[in-house]
Amino acid sequence: MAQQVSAKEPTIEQIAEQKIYKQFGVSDSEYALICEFMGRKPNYTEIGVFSVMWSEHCAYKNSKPLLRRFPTTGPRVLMGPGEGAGIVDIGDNQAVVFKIESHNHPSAVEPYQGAATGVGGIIRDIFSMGSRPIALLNSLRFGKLENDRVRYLFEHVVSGIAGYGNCIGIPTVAGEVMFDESYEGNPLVNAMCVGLIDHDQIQRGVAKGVGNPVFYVGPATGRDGIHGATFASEDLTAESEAKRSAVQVGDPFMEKLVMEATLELIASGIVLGIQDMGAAGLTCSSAEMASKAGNGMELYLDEVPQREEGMTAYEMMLSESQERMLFVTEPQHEAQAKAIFERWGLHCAKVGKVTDDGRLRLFHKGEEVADMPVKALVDDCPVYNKPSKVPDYYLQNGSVDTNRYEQATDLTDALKKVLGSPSLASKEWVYSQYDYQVRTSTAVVPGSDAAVVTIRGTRKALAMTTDCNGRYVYLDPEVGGRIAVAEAARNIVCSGGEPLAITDNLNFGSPEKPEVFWQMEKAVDGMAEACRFLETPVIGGNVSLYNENAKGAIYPTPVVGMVGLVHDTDHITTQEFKAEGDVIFLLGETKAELGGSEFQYAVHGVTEGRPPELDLATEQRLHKAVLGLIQQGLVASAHDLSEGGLAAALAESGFGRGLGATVDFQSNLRPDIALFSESQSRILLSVKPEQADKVASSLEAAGVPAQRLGTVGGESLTIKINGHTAIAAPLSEFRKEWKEAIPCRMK
Amino acid sequence: MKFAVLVFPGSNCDIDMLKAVEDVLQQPVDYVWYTSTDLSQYDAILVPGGFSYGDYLRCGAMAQLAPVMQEVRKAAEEGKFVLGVCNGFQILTEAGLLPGALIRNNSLKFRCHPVDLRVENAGTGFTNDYEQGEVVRIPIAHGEGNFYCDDETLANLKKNNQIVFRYAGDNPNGSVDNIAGICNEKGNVVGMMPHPERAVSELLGSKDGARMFTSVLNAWRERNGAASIR
Amino acid sequence: MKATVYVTIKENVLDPQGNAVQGSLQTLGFNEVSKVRIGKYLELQLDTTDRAEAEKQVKAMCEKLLANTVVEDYRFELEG
Amino acid sequence: MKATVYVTIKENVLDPQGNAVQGSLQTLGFNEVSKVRIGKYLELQLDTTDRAEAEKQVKAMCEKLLANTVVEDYRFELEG
Ligand SMILES: Nc1ncnc2c1ncn2[C@@H]1O[C@H](COP(=O)(O)OP(=O)(O)O)[C@@H](O)[C@H]1O
Ligand SMILES: [Mg+2]
Repeated sequence: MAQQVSAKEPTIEQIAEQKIYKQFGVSDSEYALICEFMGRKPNYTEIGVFSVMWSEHCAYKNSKPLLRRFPTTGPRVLMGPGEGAGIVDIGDNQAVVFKIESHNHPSAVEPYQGAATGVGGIIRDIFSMGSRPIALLNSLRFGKLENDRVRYLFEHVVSGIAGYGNCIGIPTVAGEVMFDESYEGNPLVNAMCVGLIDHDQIQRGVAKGVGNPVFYVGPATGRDGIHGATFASEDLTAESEAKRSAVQVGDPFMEKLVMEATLELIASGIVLGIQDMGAAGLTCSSAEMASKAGNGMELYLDEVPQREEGMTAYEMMLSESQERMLFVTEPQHEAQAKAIFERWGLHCAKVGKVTDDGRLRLFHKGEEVADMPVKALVDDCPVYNKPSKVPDYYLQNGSVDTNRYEQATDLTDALKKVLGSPSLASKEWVYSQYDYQVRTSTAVVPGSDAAVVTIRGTRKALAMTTDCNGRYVYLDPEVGGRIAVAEAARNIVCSGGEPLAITDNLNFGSPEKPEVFWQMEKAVDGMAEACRFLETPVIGGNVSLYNENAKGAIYPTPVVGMVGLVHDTDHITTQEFKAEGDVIFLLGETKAELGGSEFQYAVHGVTEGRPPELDLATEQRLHKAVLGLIQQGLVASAHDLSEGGLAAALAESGFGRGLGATVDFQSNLRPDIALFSESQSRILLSVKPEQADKVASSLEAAGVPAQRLGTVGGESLTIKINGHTAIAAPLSEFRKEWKEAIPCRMK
Repeated sequence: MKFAVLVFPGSNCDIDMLKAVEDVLQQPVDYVWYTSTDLSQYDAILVPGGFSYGDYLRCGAMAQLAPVMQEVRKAAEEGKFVLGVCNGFQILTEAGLLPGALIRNNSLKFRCHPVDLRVENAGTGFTNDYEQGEVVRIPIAHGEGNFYCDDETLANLKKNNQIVFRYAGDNPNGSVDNIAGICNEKGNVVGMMPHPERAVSELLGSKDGARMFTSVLNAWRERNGAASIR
Repeated sequence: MKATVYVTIKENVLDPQGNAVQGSLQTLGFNEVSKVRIGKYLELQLDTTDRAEAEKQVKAMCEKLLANTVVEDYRFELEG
Repeated sequence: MKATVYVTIKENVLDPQGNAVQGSLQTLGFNEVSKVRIGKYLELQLDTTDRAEAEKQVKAMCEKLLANTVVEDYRFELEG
């Protein structure tokens, strides 16, 4: 065994004596365990490979026990967590593939490239399954826009997402953006990709067939994204260190070529196993592919295309250069594979071989530079059950009375404030930078509850959304987790879809903090319960921990990405009012629930108390009833009530076609609470007047409370409660606040 | 009538263009690779949008040099119908088949949204199904659609009736004289930034783009003495 | 041999990016900046030692690909 | 005074544009081009005659706005 490749690398003994492994995030006990699995002490390359395989990102060592609580199976689930992405059957031999992934920390450092490479990475996860990517979504969190750095991050994250998605030609159809101090310095950038596949094309990342060659395709490897902290920096000057690791730069044009070539290769039927090189690049893809097949792998690092001179084994194994894939085929298919890539102007290099010894062995410059047991790398990372503790803030919030605020007198003004709050305001500034129509299948473009993408050659369509209200989760992680799933499902239903399954991105602070771990635990419990009840299993996801800034952890933000099936394009429904005279119904019950609301934040400047409650049986009844009405063609518009409550929902429904509304309803609640409470399980419907009675009686039969609020029409929004005018102003005034909130701040 | 949809590395509206021809016209249509050196079997050449060569260096700069462009030049000279949309328009200007250039939007941002277009020349092969002066709604999606030409070129465009579409509402990118699309002097080569292939059905929000396709079929049938489908 | 190519937007063509940068510099308080023009800057590594040949080649590359002479001017330097 | 600022992608950072341009130059038959790096080039007109002051200002502009020092290097020249 070669001790080292470069004179600068610490020796085996130095690693042990000076505990250099700690700089890689490997603990003393983990190091001891690694030595045990290895039967000796690891060298620099080996400890590097172990450290990334045993990182939270790859091994889920702090979150695995929690992830096991999710339901992951269901009659439609073809592939659950474990591969690049999950897969759900949608009939006719077709299936939908989707997954979400975070790029929070890279985006905090270099927002454009961080966001761009986040998008690039999740797209690779989808097409490496053999699936054609058809849509992108993103879920973003930033600090307040009053801060210069926040505006810089926001501007460049959005243009990075746009830059990558637009260039590769996959429409970015939906997403969410929220602003809160809690995310200052630690933005969240989660990207989701949805793809389509025929059942018989499904690929897996397995290194099948002992003796088969392993191929590398994509651009050359550079010293990109090798984590700074993993350097044994003692004998490195600042200059040489700066040279070593570089920010990952996305090349969407390259990925477009790799995507088309890969899909063509897979369609040719000669691929035995394929996986993208995502986090931890060559290390993770080779070890995982070998592990899943129960095999081993040899890699000849001199054959790896290299962008820079003098790269070491360690650097090649840990590089996160983008747009690269690894695949296995039989030797006789090599020429065919090469020809496919060459047609797309790409080269593939034979870099390794599948072996039967269960080991990952690396060769460089004529020497064996690493030899590690695959199982130890992939499966044997210790799993930790972190201590958990109920945070003080949670206990204190239990006694906060969220009805104690002085009643807002000018409710028209309050609605303007709420609509002008950047979290709730129009996101047109964001999505008009995204090409949301390329591939000409986007039937519902950004701006409605969920996006809808049609499936060519069928009458089916897919509805998709991402949702999470971090404030609710912060105030009560279990209820907040439940709401995140329920709200996603409600959005799907309002668009005419049947919720199918979710992918989730668990964005939390440091799990070393018992209070944060408690948030994780409770949020997962809430989500898992909702998923079970609503029959939307978790088919994949991602965990992003250590999201902290100087003031502490971010709000716990477990983002839910959900996909639903619209059985017939005739069922596609949007939130906007359609015609004068249509009757407006409010479904569900409004309670005095201001905790965590946008009103509480925008008008009273606080986030406190308990979030709204959520009863899953009530939620499900609502979904079934609304979907039934939509499928019978009785619904003109449907809009889920969320941030900003009833008042915001009425205004938003009007903005699409500039249709006002006149509403007059009875309520026992104080007017400001009745209008801005964020009680869950509520939907605003508008229906043709001649169908109003039918709708009312069918809702009654379904046991869904429904109030006839008033009618669509006119140029004003007028809301009366118990006969008294609470809100009245031209719709255009509200629209102005809502539409200009973000562009004004970004000038 | 037989259509070719050119495919360059990085084209991504090729599929949209192909679908539009199939759905609107039910006419035969093929993808034609950028290395092709024979377009003789096609009656119309469609240069789709996207990001050929990543739009690196300059939009359309590298695609303009692809082997197939020689054949496009030939086809244009022969009077065949050539339509460039978005990146396709950029490629046609870079190739010198249409005058002017497309530079960065004055907002410096990519913009994706529907726009109102006024049909300024309903006499071209691609616009004969529209009324002169009619306003239609078609989406744009570009970061570099700001049409620029010098005064002399602009005067010529006007004189020869080469301005095919103008933005009827807000000018979304800063184009000279609100120009959204132009044609060559003969009128058989048209380039435009908005995407007619994205406006061919109610599900997509507008059908106003479909008549670009019916127009060219009519023009071709008239030219070949067949009955038009009007 | 190394060639450095400078591609700038023509004097009479609007340069939205340059104007935007000037605007931002102003808001950052750099008021003494009265004009900004932005161009491209390309470094080409050429495997040749024949200066005259290199000159010819680079000119051809500029005309064919590196600059769009409808809106851009170019100049270049050879070195080594 | 005139300042010319050159902003280039750091040596070890991927330059997708440069690579693509090199690729297409190769297919055009300019085989002697072995490497292309693309950067930005800015001409600033400064209303000042104080060279030392200009130097300080331009450096500040580069750090704050003109270059993204996470991925780019810059250098500049003053003239006049
Ligand atoms: N929060 C989560 N919920 C459910 N499954 C998860 C979650 N996080 C990760 N997974 C699953 O664990 C597997 C490994 O995840 P990951 O390492 O992120 O995949 P990749 O290698 O594609 O980056 C994937 O199948 C992923 O879907
Ligand atoms: Mg992956």
